[in-house]
Amino acid sequence: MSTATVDQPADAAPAAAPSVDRIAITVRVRRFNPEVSAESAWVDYQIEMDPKERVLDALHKIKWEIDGTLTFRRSCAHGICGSDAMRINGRNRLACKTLIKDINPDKPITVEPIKGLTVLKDLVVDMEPFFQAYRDVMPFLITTGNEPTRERRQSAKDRERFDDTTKCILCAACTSSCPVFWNDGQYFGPAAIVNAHRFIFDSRDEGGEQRLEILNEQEGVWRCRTTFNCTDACPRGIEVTKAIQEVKRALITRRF
Amino acid sequence: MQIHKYETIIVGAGGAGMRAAIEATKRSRTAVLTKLYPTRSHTGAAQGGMAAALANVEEDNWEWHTFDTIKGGDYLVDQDAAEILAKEAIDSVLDLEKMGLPFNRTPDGTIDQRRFGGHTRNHGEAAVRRSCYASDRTGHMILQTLYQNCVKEGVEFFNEFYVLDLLINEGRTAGVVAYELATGEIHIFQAKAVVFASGGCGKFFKVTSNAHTLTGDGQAVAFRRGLPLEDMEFFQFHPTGIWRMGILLTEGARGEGGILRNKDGERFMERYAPVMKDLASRDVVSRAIYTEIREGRGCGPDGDHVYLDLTHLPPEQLDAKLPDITEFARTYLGIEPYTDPIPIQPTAHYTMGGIPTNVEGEVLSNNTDVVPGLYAAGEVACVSVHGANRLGTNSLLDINVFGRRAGIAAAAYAATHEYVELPESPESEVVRMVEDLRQSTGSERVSEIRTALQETMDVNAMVFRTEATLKQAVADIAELKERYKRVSVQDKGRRYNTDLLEAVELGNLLDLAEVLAVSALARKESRGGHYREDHPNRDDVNFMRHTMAYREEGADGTVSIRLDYKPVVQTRYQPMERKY
Amino acid sequence: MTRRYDGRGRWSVIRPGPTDSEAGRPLSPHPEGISVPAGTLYRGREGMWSWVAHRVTGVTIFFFLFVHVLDTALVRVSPEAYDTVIASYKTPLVSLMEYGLVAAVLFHALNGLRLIAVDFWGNGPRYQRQMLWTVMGIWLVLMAGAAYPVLHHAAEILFGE
Amino acid sequence: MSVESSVDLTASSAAYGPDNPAPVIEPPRARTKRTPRNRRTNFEMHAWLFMRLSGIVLVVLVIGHLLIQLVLDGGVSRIGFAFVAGRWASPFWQVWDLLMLWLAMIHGTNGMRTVINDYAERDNTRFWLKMLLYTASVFTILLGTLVIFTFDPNIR
Ligand SMILES: Cc1cc2nc3c(=O)[nH]c(=O)nc-3n(C[C@H](O)[C@H](O)[C@H](O)COP(=O)(O)OP(=O)(O)OC[C@H]3O[C@@H](n4cnc5c(N)ncnc54)[C@H](O)[C@@H]3O)c2cc1C
Ligand code: HEM
Ligand code: SF4
Ligand code: F3S
Ligand code: FES
Repeated sequence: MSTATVDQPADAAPAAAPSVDRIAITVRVRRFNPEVSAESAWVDYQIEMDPKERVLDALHKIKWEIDGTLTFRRSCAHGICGSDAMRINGRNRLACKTLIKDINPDKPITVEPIKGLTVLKDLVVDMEPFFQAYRDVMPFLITTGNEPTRERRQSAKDRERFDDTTKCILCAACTSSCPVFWNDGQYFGPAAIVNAHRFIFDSRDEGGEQRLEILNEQEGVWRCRTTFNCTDACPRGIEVTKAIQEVKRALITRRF
Repeated sequence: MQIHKYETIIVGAGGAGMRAAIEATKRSRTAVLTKLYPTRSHTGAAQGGMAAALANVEEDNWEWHTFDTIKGGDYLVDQDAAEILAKEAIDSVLDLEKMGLPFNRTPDGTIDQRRFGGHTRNHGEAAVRRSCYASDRTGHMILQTLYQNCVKEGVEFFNEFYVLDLLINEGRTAGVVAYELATGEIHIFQAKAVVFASGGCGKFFKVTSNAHTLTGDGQAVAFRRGLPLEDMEFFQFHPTGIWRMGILLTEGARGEGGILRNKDGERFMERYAPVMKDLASRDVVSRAIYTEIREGRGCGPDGDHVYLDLTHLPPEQLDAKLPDITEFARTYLGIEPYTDPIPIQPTAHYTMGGIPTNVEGEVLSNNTDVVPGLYAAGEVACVSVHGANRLGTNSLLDINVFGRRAGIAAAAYAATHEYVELPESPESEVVRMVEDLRQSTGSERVSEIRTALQETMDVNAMVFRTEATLKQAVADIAELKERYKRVSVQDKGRRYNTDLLEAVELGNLLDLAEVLAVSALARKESRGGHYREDHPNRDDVNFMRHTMAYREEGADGTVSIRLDYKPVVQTRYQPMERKY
Repeated sequence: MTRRYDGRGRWSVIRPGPTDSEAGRPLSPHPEGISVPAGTLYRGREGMWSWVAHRVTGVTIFFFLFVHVLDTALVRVSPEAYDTVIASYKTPLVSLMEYGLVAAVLFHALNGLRLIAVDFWGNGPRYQRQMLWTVMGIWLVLMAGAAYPVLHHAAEILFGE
Repeated sequence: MSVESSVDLTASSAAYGPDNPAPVIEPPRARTKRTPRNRRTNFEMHAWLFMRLSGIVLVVLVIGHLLIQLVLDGGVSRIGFAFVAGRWASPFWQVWDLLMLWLAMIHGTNGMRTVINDYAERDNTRFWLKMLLYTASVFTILLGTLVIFTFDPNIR
C-alpha cells in the first residue's frame, strides 16, 4: 500500500492528537468468493493497529484501505447485535468484542467463518438454518385465557429464573461451535435451546410442554454431549450448557 | 429483476418496523424489507428504558409526562402528538409485557420503574420513576420480543434487502425498489401502502453511539424523491459515550445514582442544573461536559473527557441493574467500574428530525398535505414528539406508539385502496445508481470521504455550533459530494457486495449531512440539541417553527436545498424558560 | 440458490438438485487437484477435549469388550484353548495395552461421573472445569497406583527379577 | 492495490464469474426439510438416562472387575482357566459378570449408536452401520450370557 490516506495520520499528525502506539499485525483471513473461484484461500494482510482496538476495526481497516472485496457482516460494533460472530484464532467470537491485545498480536490472527453453516462469501454464512431452528422451538410467549387489563404479575424471583437466557442476541457463536452441530447441522443447537429455555422457565408462559416436546425429539436436547464449547463461545456470558441441562432435567421430571 | 406485490410493505425491522408489522400482518398481506436480520437492528442497543406513567412505584400521570416531553423538546414539540405519546405509552408498555417482554419487577410483581433524565413529578418538581426497564438491555428485550411476536404472527421478512428507492406515481405511493444483498438482484415491490421505519443516520458523526448501518437510507430516499425533511438540525448528543469510541453508557447509570465528575473530582452538574443535577436533559448535560473540557477541567492527558463515577454504588446494584455497561467498560477500556470512574464524552446519538408525519404516521409532502399510502415511524420519522431534544426513554416509546399507529393506518389504507400502477421502468433510478458505482473508475475511496465527512461534522456541527463552523461544514460537504462523484468500489461482484452498499450509504449520509448543516445554519437561535454560540438564546419570535428542507433540482440539473418552515402545534403548554 | 417462502413466516432454501453430500460429491466444491486450505481445528477448551477423550475411550473400551467376550467364550470351548490365548496375552506388549485399557476405563469412568454431576447437580456446569481437573488428578493417582500391579510382571520379563 | 489475493489467480477460476458463481461451501448436511414432528417417543430421553444410570453401576462393576483381574494378588499373571472356574463357581460372581456384560454392552452399543449418528454422512451408511452394530452386540451379549450360564468347570 503506497497511497497515503487521510485517516492514517503519518508523521504529519498534529501534536495534540492523542498518542496511540500502533503495532504491526498480520490478519490471516480465510477468503472465499464463488464469483471468482471455487476454492477458499488464506490471505494475509499486514496492517498497523492500536492493540486496544477491536478485531472488527482491523477488518474494517483492511476493507476500507486495502481490499474492498473483503466481506463480513457487522452493525453495532459493541457486541449487541450479533452480526459478526466469526472464528478468530480458532475460536468463535464476536469481532467487535475481541480486542487485538487480548489475542496475542505477535502471531498472525486467523479469521474464518463460523463452522457448520454454508459459507456464502468470505465470512458471510447462510443464517437461515440457524434461524429455522430458532423458529422451530416456538420462541414466543404462549398464554391461554383472557388477558389481564394490566400487566401479568411476576415476582422478582420468577423473573430472575430465566434472566440469563434473555440475554441471547442470536449471534450463532454457540451453535456453530458445537461439535454435534458441525456433524450434520440437524441438531437444534444450543441457541434454539437457550431461547426455548427463556420461555419454558418464564412463569407467565403456558407453552412449555409443547416446547419440551419439540426438544425431546431425536435432534433435540438429547444430542448435546456437554462439550461446553457453546458456553465458552457465548459472547453474552450466558451459561448455555447449564440452560440445556435444565431443559433436560425439566423433561425428565415432567415425564415421570 | 423480480416484481413482488404486497398490500403493505414495511421498510426496516427495528422496533418501529416490527411493531408496525405485527399490526399490519393481521390486517393485510404484508412484507417487511430489512437490510439487516431483524434482531440486528439498532433498537437492540437501547439500554435505559421506556417511559410510561404507569405509576407503579410512585405517583405519576400522563399529563406530567406530556409536559416533560414538551419541555424536554424545548417547546418545539407538536403538543397534540406529545399528548398521544404520553397517553398511549401506558398501553404500549402493557402490550409489550403481554407479548412477553421480561421487565424488571417490583416486590409486588408489577413492572418496575426507575428515574431518567428530564422526567419529573408535577411539572418539574423532582425526578420521577417513569422508565420501565429490563435490566440495562430494554431495547434488546423490545427487539427480541417484537421479533418473537413476528415469528408468532408469521410476518414475512425479506432479510438483507436494501430499499434504495421509493416509487411514487402521480403523487401516490406505488411501491419501493430494493437491492438483494445476497445476489445483487433488484426487486420491485409493488404496494398499496409503504411504511418507512429505517432508523437514524448518526453515522455522519465520528464519535457516535449509532451502528455502522445507521446511514439514514430512509430519509435520503424520501428526500431524493422530493419529500421534505423536518428539523434535521436537531441531533441529540448523549452525554455519556465511552471516550473516543462513542459506545453508549445509558443515562440509567446516572438514574441509578452515577455522578459526573471533572478532573478535580467536582460534581460539576450541580453548577449547571441545581435541581436535576446529573439527570438534567441531555443537551444540557452534554454542553456542560464540553464547557468543562473547554475550560480546562477535562480529565486525562489531553483533557478531553470527564468521568462517570459509579464507584460509590454497591457492586450488587451494578450487577443487577447495569450489567451490560459495566461489561463494556471492562471489555473496551479495561476499567473496573466498581473501583474506577469511567472516562466518557458526549456522543452523537439520536436524529430528532426526519421524514415529517402526522400523528397517524402519514408522511407529509409539505406543511399540510399527505402522500397517500406513505407512512413513516420511528427514528426515521419526525412526528415531532421530540422537538428540539428527545428525552431519554421516549424513543423506545415513540417506536412502539407510532410504529403501531403507522402499521394500523397503513393496513387500513391498503384495505380501502387499489394498487397504483408502477411508473415506467421503476428500477431505472436504482440500476443507474448501482451500475454507476460499480463501473466507476474514479480514484476516490468511500472510506476516505466518509472519514472526512465524519471529521468535519464532529468539529463543525456537534454540540457547539457557530455561523463559521456551519459554513465550514457546508463547504466541506459540498467538496466531499464533488469527490463522491468520482468514488469507485473495488468489489465489482454481485454476491454480498457490501463494498458497493457502503458507497450507496455514504451517498445518503452526504445528502443528510448537508441538510443538517444547511438547516442549522439558518436557525439563528439555540434550542434543545441545537446550540449556536453566536446566538445562545432561544428565539421564540422567529424560530418557534419546524424547519422543512426540500431538495430542489434546477432546470440545469443543479441541486439545492430549499428551506421552509412549519408552525409548531401548541395546545396547552406555553413556552417557558427551560431550567433543570 | 433460490429461496422459497411457505406462507407461514418460514423460508427454506432450495438448491438445484441434491446437496453435495446427497449426490456423493465432495463436501465442498474442491475442483480436482486443487488443495483447499482447510479451516483450522476448532480451539475448544477443556470441555471439548474431555468430550473427545470420553468418546475415544468409550469406543476403545467397546471394541475391547467385544474381543474380551469372544476370548472369554473360549472357556466354553476348551480350557486349553483358553489358557493358550491367555498365556499369549502375558507378554510385555499386551501388558502395556492392558495398562492403556485401564487408563481408558478409568478416565471414561471418572469423566462419566463428572458428566453425571454436570447433568444432575444444578451447579455442575459452573464447576465442570474444576471437576475435570479433579478427575485428572484422581486418574493420575490411580494410574500410578495401577502401574506396579499391571506392569511389574512385564517388567520382570523384560528386565529380569 | 497490493493484495496478494491468490483467490483470482487459480487455474480453475476461469469458469466462474458473477454470472456463473461457483457452488458455495456447504455444511456436510444442510438442514433442508423441517424437522419431522411425528415421532412422539421418549426413546432418546430413556437412552440418555440409561447411559447415566448404567454408568454409575458400571463404575462399581468394572472397577471392581479390573481390581480383581489385574491388581489383586498377582494380577494378570495368575489368570487362567482355573481362576475363571473358581470365580464362576459362586453365583455372586456369575451375577456380577452377567450384569456387567449386559450393562456394558448396552451402554457401549448405545454409545456407538450416538457416534454413528454423529459421523455417518449418508442415511444409507448410517442404517447399515447401525445394523452391523446391533447384530454384533446382540451376538456378543447372547454368547457371553451363554458362556456364563452354561460354564462347566469340569469340561476337562
Ligand atoms: C446506544 C443507544 C441507546 C439507546 N437507548 C435508548 C433508551 O434507553 N431509551 C429510548 O427510548 N431510546 C433509546 N435509544 C434510541 C432508540 O433506540 C432508537 O431511536 C430506536 O430504537 C430506533 O428504532 P427504529 O425502529 O426507528 O430503527 P432501528 O432499530 O435502527 O431499525 C432500523 C431498521 O431499518 C432497516 N433499514 C435501514 N435502512 C434500510 C434500507 N435501506 N432498506 C431496508 N431496511 C433498512 C434496518 O435493517 C433496521 O431493521 C438508544 C439509541 C442508541 C443508539
Ligand atoms: C465405567 C463406568 C462408565 C461410566 C461412568 C460411563 C459413563 C458414560 C456416560 C455418562 C456416557 C454418556 C456421555 C454423553 O452422553 O455425553 C458414556 C458414553 C459412552 N460410553 Fe460409557 N461409561 C462407563 C463405561 C463404559 C464402558 C464399559 C463402555 C464400553 C463398552 C462405554 C462406552 C461408552 C461409549 C461408546 C459412549 C458414547 C460416547 C459418546 O457418545 O461420546 N462406557 N459413558
Ligand atoms: S446463546 Fe450466546 S452464543 Fe448463542 S446465539 Fe445466544 S448470544 Fe450467541
Ligand atoms: S457445544 Fe454442543 S454438545 Fe452441548 S454443551 Fe454445547 S450444545
Ligand atoms: S457488530 Fe454487533 S455484535 Fe459485533
